[in-house]
This record gives sequence, structure tokens and C-alpha cells, in this order.
Amino acid sequence: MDKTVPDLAAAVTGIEDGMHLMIGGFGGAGAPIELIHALIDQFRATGSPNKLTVINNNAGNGRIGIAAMIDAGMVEKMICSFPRSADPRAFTEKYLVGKIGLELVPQGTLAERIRAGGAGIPAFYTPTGFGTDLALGKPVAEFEGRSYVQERWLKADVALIKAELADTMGNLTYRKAARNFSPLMATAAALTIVQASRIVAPGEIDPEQVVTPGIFVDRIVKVADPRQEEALMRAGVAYV
Amino acid sequence: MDKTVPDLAAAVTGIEDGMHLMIGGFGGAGAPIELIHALIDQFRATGSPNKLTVINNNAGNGRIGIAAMIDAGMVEKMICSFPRSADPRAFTEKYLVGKIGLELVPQGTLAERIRAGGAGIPAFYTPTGFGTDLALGKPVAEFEGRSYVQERWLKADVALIKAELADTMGNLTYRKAARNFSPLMATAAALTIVQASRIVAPGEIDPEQVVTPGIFVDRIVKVADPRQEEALMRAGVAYV
Amino acid sequence: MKAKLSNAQMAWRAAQDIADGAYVNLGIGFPEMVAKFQPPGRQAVFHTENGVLNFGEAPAQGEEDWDLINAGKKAITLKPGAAFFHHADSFGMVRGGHLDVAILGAYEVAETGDLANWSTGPTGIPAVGGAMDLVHGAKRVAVITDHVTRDGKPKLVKRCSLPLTGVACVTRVYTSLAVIDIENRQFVLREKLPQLSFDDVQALTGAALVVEGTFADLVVPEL
Amino acid sequence: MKAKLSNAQMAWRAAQDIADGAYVNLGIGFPEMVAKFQPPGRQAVFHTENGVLNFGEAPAQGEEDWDLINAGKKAITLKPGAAFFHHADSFGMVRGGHLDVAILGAYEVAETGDLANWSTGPTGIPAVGGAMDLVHGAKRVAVITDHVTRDGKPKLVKRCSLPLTGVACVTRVYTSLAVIDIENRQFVLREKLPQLSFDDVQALTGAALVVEGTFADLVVPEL
Repeated sequence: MDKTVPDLAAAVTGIEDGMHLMIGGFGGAGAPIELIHALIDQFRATGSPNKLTVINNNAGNGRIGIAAMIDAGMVEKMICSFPRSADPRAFTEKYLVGKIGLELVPQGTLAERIRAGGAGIPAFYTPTGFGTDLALGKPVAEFEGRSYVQERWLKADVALIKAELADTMGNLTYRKAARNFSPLMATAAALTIVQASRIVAPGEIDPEQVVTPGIFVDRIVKVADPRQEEALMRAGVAYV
Repeated sequence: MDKTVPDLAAAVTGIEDGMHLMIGGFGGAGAPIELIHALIDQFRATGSPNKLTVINNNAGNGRIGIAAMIDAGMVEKMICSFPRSADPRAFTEKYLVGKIGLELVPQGTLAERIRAGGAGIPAFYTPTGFGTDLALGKPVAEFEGRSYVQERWLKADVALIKAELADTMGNLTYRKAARNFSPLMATAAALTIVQASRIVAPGEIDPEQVVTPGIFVDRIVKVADPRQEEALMRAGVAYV
Repeated sequence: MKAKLSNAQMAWRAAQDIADGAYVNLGIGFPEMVAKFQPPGRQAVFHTENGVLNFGEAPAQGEEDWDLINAGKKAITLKPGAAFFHHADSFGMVRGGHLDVAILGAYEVAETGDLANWSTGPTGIPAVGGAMDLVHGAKRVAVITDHVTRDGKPKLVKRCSLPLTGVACVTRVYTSLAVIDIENRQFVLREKLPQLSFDDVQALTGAALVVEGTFADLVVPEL
Repeated sequence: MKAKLSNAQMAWRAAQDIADGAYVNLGIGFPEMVAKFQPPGRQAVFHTENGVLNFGEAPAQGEEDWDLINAGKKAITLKPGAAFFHHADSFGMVRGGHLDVAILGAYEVAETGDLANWSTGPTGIPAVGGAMDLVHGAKRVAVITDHVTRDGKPKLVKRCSLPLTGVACVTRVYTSLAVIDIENRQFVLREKLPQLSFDDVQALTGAALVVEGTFADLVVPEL
């Protein structure tokens, strides 16, 4: 069982128009920049995939990563908790003229909905958002006298995530706070595509230290010296 | 911040009659035998804690651990998925004459209910058990045409768990499949008491490798060479 | 009774349907034998509910580590690429549809796909373990079972009489006599022992056996 | 305007109420300053939503590791005894009641304990982050805020006019003029700047200030 693929183009093949994509990362930490840019390359070359719904905590920063996807015109809708950043113009410009959709979800609810999608829990109750505009239209229920909002699972066709270390069976570890949403997204997508800084043979990751077990991973591509979104931003890099 | 306590007696102090106790372990793997026996000692010396509800996957084996608690007469009710074992007589004898209660919960639902208790999710829907006797009386709902059972969170007053390595702030790692329910129980109890084979200073556990962050842990006691329930069973040991 | 497969032979037959690289959960007891009969060149990854992926055979006696066990509380070993995780993550794998197949034992299987395998009725000590989770989680839920009970009664029935484990969950049954799919609330015969006639198998089955096109001989090596 | 506390002074006052060993989440922006003012001998453990416990101060410029950031996307460092975890575990800590206190900024706080701090209305780009989770998770939810808006309007009001972050969640407000508890749907004055009279503070507050017994002087060092 070897889930590695030879290059980034092979890693992102088969992603279709209209799909829902979970993309790991919180701000720049954990953003799989190389996978995202490979997908942009594919869109520029073929016009596809287009009309994507992207699920991420944020909505892009500057002119790289998710922001560059939005700039390229591939993204129909964002599902996120915080569509602001140091340089949010890609999303903001399109949003203010109605050219991109937004489903705003409280951050913990976003995480829990993705976890629920991966764990086969179609709905759950949370105190978060009760009585606020973000709970409008959602069922509510009382438990022991306290009010809760019913939230639904969130799944995706594809997850793009960045790992630190992978074995060829797909067991993963992450780097510091770059972990964030990625272990959850890996569980909630039909196809989970991983870029890893290093790939080792099975047995070279201590089974105690695996964060994402290989069962959740479909493709692994090596990106030996991955770029960091925040560092690129600060260097003024644009992927146009 | 130092959460260590000097000995087992200090570790289990303050557990009161009628409390709900989560006890880690799946069969013998992860069973905190020394903490359990310290609690039995306390009961024998003082008559308390009594009338406990114990939450564990199983209901004891032989004449040690949870089985010895049941034999001692401290346990009013078990909440578990599988009250059978190689030698289940402690539970079986009392159950068949109505002297101990049983709430039988599918194993995955038990795990998820405990996780929900720790994560502030008062209720969730699961396909597990739909249409079976174990869903009788529970609300059901349909999502996308499939039927699900509503299950409630499970919390406890106290969790007794066994870790491999702890730092004094309560960050924990486990040993192999002895992990099982313990990281969940640590989150779902008001008071989490840990026996650890080794205790180190903060900073000596790699932050990437912490399984249970210290926020969930209240007391840590060192049990340098913990006994293993299965091994004790096979050696015919009884704690009477 | 005429010819029938041994437990090992049933396990062998079930193993032939497991693809290379599949993630598999085997029920406690006799279904565990399936792992021994993976066809050459194929490697499945076995999951156990208590938090281990990619475990291997039992260790030699005396070599057991009782912190390294499977859901049946038997000692196991690890293969390269194993992982440990807690129970909620483990049942997330189960309930979330990440296992390719679960192969379980049965007291009764109904033509509706209903399964009864956890309770023989209101007396005794009830115990369910992970069975109810597994039947609603794996992409494919198969049963491996003697075709009839010890006293010769059909285990494949119209409606289960024992308490259910799950509703409409089983899609294939490997029995000591036949391989039977459950489709559209019917038992569809796919393979039967060549020594038995269709009527022989039907006579030992508690609901109508349907034939779609044709069925094959169930041929299993001596084991 | 008469005397008022600086942001640092408000943060200092809020820090005095944090017990040794408390687990604390500080809202993005100015509440982050609270961490600097822990009283000697006390050590709180700081949580950030994006999966870190026990982080420390910002690194020196040029020493940033951008995979090690807080919820405000600022570079942080680790203290001994830190841990990383994923977002669901992080918000399990929040929602599950494991944080002792969360200290957040506010646009408006109502005498009912309602908080508005995420949206200034229907125009612009809405963004909520983790605020709605924090207000329903921590054992104690406090707000730290100027007593009035830039144009002098009360931020402590009878009912919030802006979109709510949470209902009946705030129990204490540290303002530039006073420390006020919310009890039984009322603002209860606990401390005020000695330079101001009760009527001065009341005049800048959008709902009745109640006095229970007495109140103290709000005394904060120069910072």
C-alpha cells in the first residue's frame, strides 16, 4: 500500500467543477500552498475545476493561496469563520459586488461540524450562537434548562492538507500550530490529498505519535521545502 | 503549578457517596488498578464512597479492579458496553439478583457520549442502535432520508485514569492500546485523577506528543511499576 | 447434514472478497480467522475498536503485552505503519464510513438485511460491545456464519426473532453452504456448494432464495 | 472626559482577578495585554483557539516561526509544559467549560449579560472567529472595554443594538472607569475611579448602576 503520487499535478487531479474543498490551515499556519497553486495551475490550463466551495477558517490573504484561487475566479463560495486578514482584498472585492458567496460559521462550530462529518454524526447541539443572527433558521432545543442550537455535519469532496511527516500508508504528523483544522478535514472529505515535507517508510513513525492515521489519507505528495503563506505574504509574493 | 499528590490515598480523597466515576481502561489495558484499589481501601476503612455509578467499557474481571469494587459492595450501577469477561462473576452474581444496576450502551456511543460531555455538546445524533432495543424511548430524527437516534452527553464527578508519562502540569501520554477511553474521560469529569508510571518536569514532554493536555487533569500520583489487570487475572490475584 | 464448510473455509471465502489495501474490521471470535486467509499479494489493514490500526497476528505465548490487545481482549502485535488512537477517534472511523468492510458473526440475518448478533433474549447478561456501531459504519457489512443453528434451524430468516443489532445493514452472507447477497430485501444466491442442489440450500433457509441470472459453485480449498 | 484608565491599566486590573494556575483565553487585540500583568507569584496558562496551550510572549522580531501563532495570527513562543492539539479538541476545551476565564473586547454589553462584539451591522464583511464559542464556554466571561465609544456613547447599555455574540454570558466588565458585575440582569458597581462620582459614572452608562452594600476605589498603577 503506497499512497504517494509523483508530483503536485498528479496530486490534484480529478477535482471537478462544483466540488466542495476543505483546505487546511489557520491563517498561514498549515496552508497547503503548493497544492493550492497546483490546483490554480490546472484551472488556468483547463478552465477546471471551477465554481468551487472552499471550506477554511479564513478567506485568503494577499495574492497567494486561497486568495489567489479567488482572484483566479475558481471559487463560488467560502464557508469560514473569519473572512478577514491583513490583506483580504481578493475576497472582499468579490463579496461586496455579490460575486462570491459566504457562509459564516463560528470557529468552534466549524471545527465541530467538520469533525461530525468525519465521525458519522449528522447533527449535534451546541450553545454557540444561540440567540444570535448566525443561528437564525436553525432548530433549537433545551437540555437541562439551557438552550442550544442544532448544527449539521459538514463534509467535502476533497481535502487539501499540509503535513510535516507522512509514511507511505498515509500516517501523518503536523508541525506546531499548523495542525489546526487539518486532522479534522482529513476525516471529512471523500478524497484527502496531503502534501508532506518528508515521506518515510511504514514503521518509521512511532504509532503513539501518529496524529492522522492513514485510513483518512488517499494521496501523498512530497513538498520538501514548503513555502509558508505568512512568510510569502510578508515578502510580497503574488501568485498571478 | 504542580498537580502531583504524594500518594494514592491523597489521590482518591474527596470522592463521595453516590458519585459517578469514569474509570479508564478496556479490559485490562489502561485499568488504573492502583487507584481503584486505593479507593476500595478507603471504602473498607470508612464505609465511603458507597453507592457509586461506574462508567467503563466493561464490568470487571475476576476479583481485582472494578470487579473488586463490585465485590466490596461500593457500586450501585454500571454504565458500560460489555459486562462480560473471562471471569465476570462479581457483576453477574449481583446483577442476576437485582443488586446492581446496568445501563448498556453501544461502545461507540459510549465513547461519543463521553467525548460530548467533555466538549460541551449536550446531545448528538448517531445511526448506531436505530431500530434496536437500546434506542427504546430515545428521540429519533431523519437526516437526508436516514434515521438516527439522539444520544445525550455523559459526564462524571470523577475520572480515574492511568497514563504512561505525565508532567507536573498534567500533560499526559499513554501506552499502546491502554489509551482507549482515558483521554475522553479526562475531559468529561469534574475531577480527573491520574496515576502515571513516570512524572517529569514541564517541558520534558514534546508538545507535539501530548495526548491529554494538562487542562483536563487535576491530580497526578506516581505509580512507578503499575500492575496490569490482565496479568494479575492470569496470576490468579484477588483483591479481597 | 451433508457437506458444509468449516469455519476456516468460510473465513477463507470471505477473505477472497477483501481488496488489496482495504481497511477491515473483523468481529470478535471466529470472524477473526479471515485475517489469516488474505490472498497472496493483497494486504488489508485491520482495525480494532479499542484504538489500533494495522495490527498483526497474535504474539507467541509468553510474549504477550496486555496493553496491546484487540477488541476481543486477545494479545496482538503491530505491523509497520500502525497507529494508536482513542475510542472516540476509533469509532469515528467506524461510524464515519472509513472502513471498507466489517465482517461479523450472526445469530440471525433477515432478508431485509437486519442483523441479530448481540442478544439471545431477555435472560442472562446483555452485552453489546461495538457491534451496533460497526453495522452502521462500514461501507460494506458482511456476515460469516453457519447456515443453520446447532439444532438445524435456519439462521437466514424472513424476520429476525432475536433483538436486532441493526436494521437493513447486511449486504452479503458467507455461510457454511453458500454465498448470499441481500438486495432489495431479498436473499440472492450467488454461490453454493456443488454437492448441494438449489432445493437443498433453500430447504435450510428461512426465506425465499432468489436467483438472478445464474449462481456459481462455492469452491474452497481444504484447510 | 475626566480621568480614565489606559488600555494597559484596564488590562492590569483584569489580570488581578486571574488566579494562580488558571486556564485563560484572551480575545484578539487589546485583551491580549492582560497576559503581561499577571501578579507576581501567579502563573496562568494561556489557551489560543488555534490549538496551543501554555504559550508565552511574542518572539523577537526576525525570530518568528509562522507555524507558531495565536488566534490573532501573531507569532508566539511556548512555555515549558505546552501542548498542541487540533481545532475540535481546542474548542472542546472552550465549549466544554474547561477554561477558567475568557476576557474579551466589546462593542456593547447589556445589563442582561448579552454581548455584542463581532459585527457592527449589516454592511461590510462579517467575521466572527471564535467569539461565539468563547462566550458560552469559559466558566467566567469578562469584558474589557472603554466605558464609552469614541464619540462618547455608553457601551454598557440596557439592550444591545448591534448583532449579539451571546446571550446572558458576561458576568464582569472592566472599563476605563469602573469594574461592574452583571448579576440578576443588573449592572452592579464594584469599583470606580476615585476621581469620579457615582453620578459621573452613571451618566456615562446606558442602564441603571446598582450598588450592593458599597463599592471600592478603582486603583491602578501608572503603566
